[in-house]
Amino acid sequence: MAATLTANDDVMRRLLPRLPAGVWSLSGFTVVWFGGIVIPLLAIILVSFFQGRGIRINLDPTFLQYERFFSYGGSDLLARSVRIAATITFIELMIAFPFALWLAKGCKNNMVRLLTFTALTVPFFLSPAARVIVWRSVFGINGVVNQALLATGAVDEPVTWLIFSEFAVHFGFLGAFFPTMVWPIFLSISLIDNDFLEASNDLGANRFRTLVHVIFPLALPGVVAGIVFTFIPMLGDTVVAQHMGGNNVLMLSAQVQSLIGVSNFLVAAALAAVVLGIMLAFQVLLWAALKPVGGLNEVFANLRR
Amino acid sequence: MTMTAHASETITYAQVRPPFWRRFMDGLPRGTGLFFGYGVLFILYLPIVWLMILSISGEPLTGIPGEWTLTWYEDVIYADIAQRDGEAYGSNFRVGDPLLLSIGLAFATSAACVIGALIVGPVLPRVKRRGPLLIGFLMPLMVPGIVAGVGLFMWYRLVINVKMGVWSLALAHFVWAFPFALLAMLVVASRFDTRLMEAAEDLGASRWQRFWQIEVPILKPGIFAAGFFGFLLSFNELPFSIFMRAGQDTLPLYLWIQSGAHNTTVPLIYAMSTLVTIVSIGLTFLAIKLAFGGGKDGKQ
Amino acid sequence: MANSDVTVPRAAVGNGDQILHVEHATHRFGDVVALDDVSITARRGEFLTLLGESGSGKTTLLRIVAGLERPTRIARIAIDGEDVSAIPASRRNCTTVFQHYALFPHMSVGQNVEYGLRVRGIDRDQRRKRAEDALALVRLLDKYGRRVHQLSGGERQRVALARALVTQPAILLLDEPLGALDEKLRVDMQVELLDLHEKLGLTFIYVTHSQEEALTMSDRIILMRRGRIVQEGPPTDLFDRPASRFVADFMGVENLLEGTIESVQNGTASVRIGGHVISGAWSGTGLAERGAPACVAVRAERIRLAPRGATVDEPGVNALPCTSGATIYKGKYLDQTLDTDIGPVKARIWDRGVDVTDLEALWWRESECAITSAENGAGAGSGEEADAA
Amino acid sequence: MRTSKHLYFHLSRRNFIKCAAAGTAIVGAPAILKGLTRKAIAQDENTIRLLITGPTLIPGDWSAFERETGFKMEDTVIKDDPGIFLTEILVNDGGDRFDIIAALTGAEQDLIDGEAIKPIETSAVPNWGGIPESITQMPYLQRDLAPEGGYVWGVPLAMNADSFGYLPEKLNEPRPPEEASWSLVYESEKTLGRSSTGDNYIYLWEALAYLKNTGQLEVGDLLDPSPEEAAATADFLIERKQAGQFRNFWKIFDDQVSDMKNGEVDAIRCWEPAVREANKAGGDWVYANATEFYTKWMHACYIPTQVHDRGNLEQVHTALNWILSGSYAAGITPLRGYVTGRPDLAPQYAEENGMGPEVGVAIDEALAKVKFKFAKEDFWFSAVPSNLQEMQAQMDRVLNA
Repeated sequence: MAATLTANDDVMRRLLPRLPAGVWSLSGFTVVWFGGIVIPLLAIILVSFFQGRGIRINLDPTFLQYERFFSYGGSDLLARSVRIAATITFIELMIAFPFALWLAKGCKNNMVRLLTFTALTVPFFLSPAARVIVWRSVFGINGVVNQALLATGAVDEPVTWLIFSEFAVHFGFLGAFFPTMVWPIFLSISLIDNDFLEASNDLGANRFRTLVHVIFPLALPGVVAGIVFTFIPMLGDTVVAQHMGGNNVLMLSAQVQSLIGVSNFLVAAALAAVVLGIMLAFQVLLWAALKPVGGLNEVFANLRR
Repeated sequence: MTMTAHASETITYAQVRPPFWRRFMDGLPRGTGLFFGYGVLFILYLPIVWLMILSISGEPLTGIPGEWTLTWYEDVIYADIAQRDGEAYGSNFRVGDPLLLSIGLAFATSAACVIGALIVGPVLPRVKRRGPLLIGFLMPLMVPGIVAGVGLFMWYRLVINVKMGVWSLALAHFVWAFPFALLAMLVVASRFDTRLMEAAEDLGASRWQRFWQIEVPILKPGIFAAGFFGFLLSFNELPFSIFMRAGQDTLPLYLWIQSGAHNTTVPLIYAMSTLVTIVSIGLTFLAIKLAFGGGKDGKQ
Repeated sequence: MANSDVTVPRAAVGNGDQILHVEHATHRFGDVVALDDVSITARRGEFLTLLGESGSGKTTLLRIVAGLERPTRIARIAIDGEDVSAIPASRRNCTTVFQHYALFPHMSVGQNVEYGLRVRGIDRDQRRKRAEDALALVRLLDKYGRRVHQLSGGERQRVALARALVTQPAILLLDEPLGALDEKLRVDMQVELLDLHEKLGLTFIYVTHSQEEALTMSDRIILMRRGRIVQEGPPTDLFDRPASRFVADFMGVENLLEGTIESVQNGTASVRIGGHVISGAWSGTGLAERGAPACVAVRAERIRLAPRGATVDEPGVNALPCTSGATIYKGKYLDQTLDTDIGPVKARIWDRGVDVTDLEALWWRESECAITSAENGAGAGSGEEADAA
Repeated sequence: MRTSKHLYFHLSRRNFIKCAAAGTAIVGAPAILKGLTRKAIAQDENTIRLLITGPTLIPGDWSAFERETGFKMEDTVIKDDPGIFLTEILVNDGGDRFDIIAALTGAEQDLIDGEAIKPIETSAVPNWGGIPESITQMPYLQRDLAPEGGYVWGVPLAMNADSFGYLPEKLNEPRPPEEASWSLVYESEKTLGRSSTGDNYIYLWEALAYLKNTGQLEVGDLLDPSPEEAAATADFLIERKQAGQFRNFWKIFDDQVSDMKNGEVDAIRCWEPAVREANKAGGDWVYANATEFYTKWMHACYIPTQVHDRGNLEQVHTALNWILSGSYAAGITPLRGYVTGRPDLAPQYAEENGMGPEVGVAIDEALAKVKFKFAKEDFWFSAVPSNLQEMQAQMDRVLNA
């Protein structure tokens, strides 16, 4: 038996490098992914340095697209988009972390847990527009809130900033992006061994210290994932800014849509390049913030008990 | 080992007056996190409940419920049935096919995400120079969706010269969902101890046995999360799909196109969302019960 | 890959008494040579210990035997007469007990122990029975249904042991199995392991960095350094007849006095150190040569003290005039540093009555010390020794 | 640690190249599959496949068409953003999949340049003859291509002259047929903070027309504004935006309706059906007879080049003739208030088919509209003006301000 096996192995070995299956499949997947996805995406950046109209592009290098983008108020747009997304991401983190902690470790009632999970999942199935449009009738000039305020005499005139304002955009994001923050944090906290938490409590660490020194570092991959899951789709969201902001609060993706709508692929590419730059900066920031625990890669790579 | 360190720190902590914010945090009642969490869930669900009520109202666009009617549901459901029967119906809001395509794509994306995340997730943390790899895998997150969609479209249609179709739509969904699925998997896989695989090999397990009996059960939460995010992200994906569709309509695409019509679609969207909500609550509850309800690991 | 260009020494094949042959194993991790042309053998039923500091290649060697590491070059590796160099770990008839237990967290104790049988397709009832036998062997029968995280460290280690034994391997490989346990548990487990070894008559290959553990448990020790074997033999050999200064140092010889060989006679060498000549049995590899640097290895407990005025002038005794230095109280004994004109010498004093303040000299018998080569490097030609065995 | 680190990744350059070769083969596979997907889609020549944008589609109902022509109709709805529409036709070879393409006029120049459509033989479409002069002279239907010149490229599908909606009672403004000024949308103190317009280049263009008509801006060719004119208009809109004139900038039809229904605005640049929708719940909205100008737009049907090779050109011509028949007019006009190329055929059709008095009224209104609104000079809106991207960019600047 051994002899035939050896022979087979030799044939295989001559044909293929001696690698574990994991490395083989990773290499294959990586090549496909980089060839099929990353290169096309990077090509967008290359395209942003060319001229042309629609999809007809001639290869004269230029910074024209960037000049145009910034002359349309691009810098305000970027600053506004990042500011709003970052604010909401921070608020979500503050609310979601204790909530996820409670869900993972505090909640003893299984039915409550299951129902909460369900509640955190179902909104993903709904058209975001449907959810958001409803707020217009709640916060509008004739809306429920204004009617209540007028009836109680709290205001004489309807409050107009409840909708089509930055407040409205913030509010619209708040509910919509809560589950994306809770889920990853929940996942990582639920993986923490209970023995660990109990041990920490036995040793007299108070709640805050347990949180900061035991739970938080172990939940860090989830926190990072949660921030990514929330911040990035929020930057890409087309619905909230449009319906809650009434285009008074223009955000990134609305701008992209309008550029694509008129075949302005080149400026859109320039914008994409700028966004990519922001994302990389974001990653550098994240990395710097995580440096005490070994940087972003290490957070995912080396957190072992 | 770490615990001893904590113990000694606690002593010094007790001696020094803690800063304001620590006292504040410790002083907060236990339910604070819960209160805010469910508060946000309330904000999330208020419009959903409200739209359910409006979906059976005569004038949903005013936002004031009343004049109860099921006419919007008829429009959503019957238009499809009528078309199938070759009859005329006074609405062209036909969500049947887009919905089926969306569900199909969501399952396919989910499966692809699980496979992809299983290929990359467990190995990536052990690759030496994984930084560039990780950035490459997360690349779709860093480019606005619609631009990424155009980029992929240009590449495949103009450079490689293939026609768009369901395959490109599926690819678009996978590209969008995979980074999220991978992150979810990495949360779990970064803690996976590869020595367990060696132990299994040492005990005589073949490659497949190691994979199915050791790796998969231990990575189960990550697998579930990857599939879960794959499904959900695909189901509502719009920006990538716009250019990668070539004649195919997913549900979000269909609603997006409908929004360009010169007649109101909101009541129909409300009615449809209500149906989707009700069905998905049931299915999600079941799925989550299957995934978490088993109890052994999740509960304690 | 390139097995064919190394000739297999036929003489070593078919020796029924030998259960393991590793011949000319070399392994590199990138530029680092973890194992440098090492050959070892193990007898059936032997308790063989691979001893060395971390990075010495002992674990790599063990992993090569287990099949978990594919060596860069190897002439042959045979278990029970069968060449297994191309056979993956999963089909080798040996199992490993890992340092960090490596128990499967998603399985119960019983499932862990049964795992090796499960992958061999053995039916449920028999699996259960054999697992229970194995658990009984490590006195954990009552923990069959427990989950792994409910066990203590020592219990986990015993489960790992049961899991490795249940498949009845030809060789049991133990990779620092006691490293993660605390002091007291470790001593208990040593005894337990020895009992098991005796009871089962299995070949144990045991990796450790603790010379004390190695001395207590082994039939034979292979001491490794930088990927090579520096000395192998029964514990007493390594303890009393270190082949080099490194071995002596590693085996815990407190006093290593360096000088040059002055004369050699009938296996006894005399070494000049400063103004003194010290004699003892030559234990280095090869022959001692006049003028070569050498090292006198003498254990602290062999050092005896002569009070002021006493004469130490018997034949067969080495003596050095000394004065008293620092004293460290160790409970059962004192560690006393003695200053001589060739440097400090450590003595271990058990007798409380000895006055250490006023000394004439320290002395020890020639038979109580070893003269060995002063070089620190690996012993030459470890491969030859293996061939000779 | 020491052990597991090396277990997985031991990738030498040679191994990597082998892996890369395997991967490249997989990446290249789609290109190979290309040949398989290229084949023409089998089709039934009596089925007309129509690519159409939302506004002109009669919801769900092709029964009249199928009854009167004997053909089957398969519609596919697409967004009317020119970028998306043109990509679908030019890059995704829409002509392979559609027999008739209906789109906002103005986009056809790119289709002509891309040889995606062919001229229409008007003699094969009997109803073409009766189209009013004011419509056939519409610049985008007939484009002059030197040296031949004078080709007809499109058949009118539906059109309208857009203005704005307002609340006459509340604003103390006259009702139609009296005229009302566009200043209600842009400048009126009465509507400060309570007016609204759209969010794309069309609405910038309108503001430009307003500035021209009120003498605030010297405009060269209103049908094709220059970037400088667009910039000047944007400055005007930004000034008004910062003065607090606009409640919001809507994007879609439902935005307009909810703005009106929820009392957010008193005057709004909107589409005619939105006023109808808002009034369903008892609103007092009217669609203005504008003092200054109308935004005239048209959706037209084009025949893709590929149709000529498919052998169903005759059926396509019949379908186009139906679109110019009384049947389509009597369908779309009462529903949306839009006008077809042959509104004159509608009354007879409505009468013959017993469609009721409201349809008659709506058709009469439409005929009057053609006489009055379409006779007004001003401008036909083009989906793709020469400076499309600059105009949209200027509108983006307004939104960003």
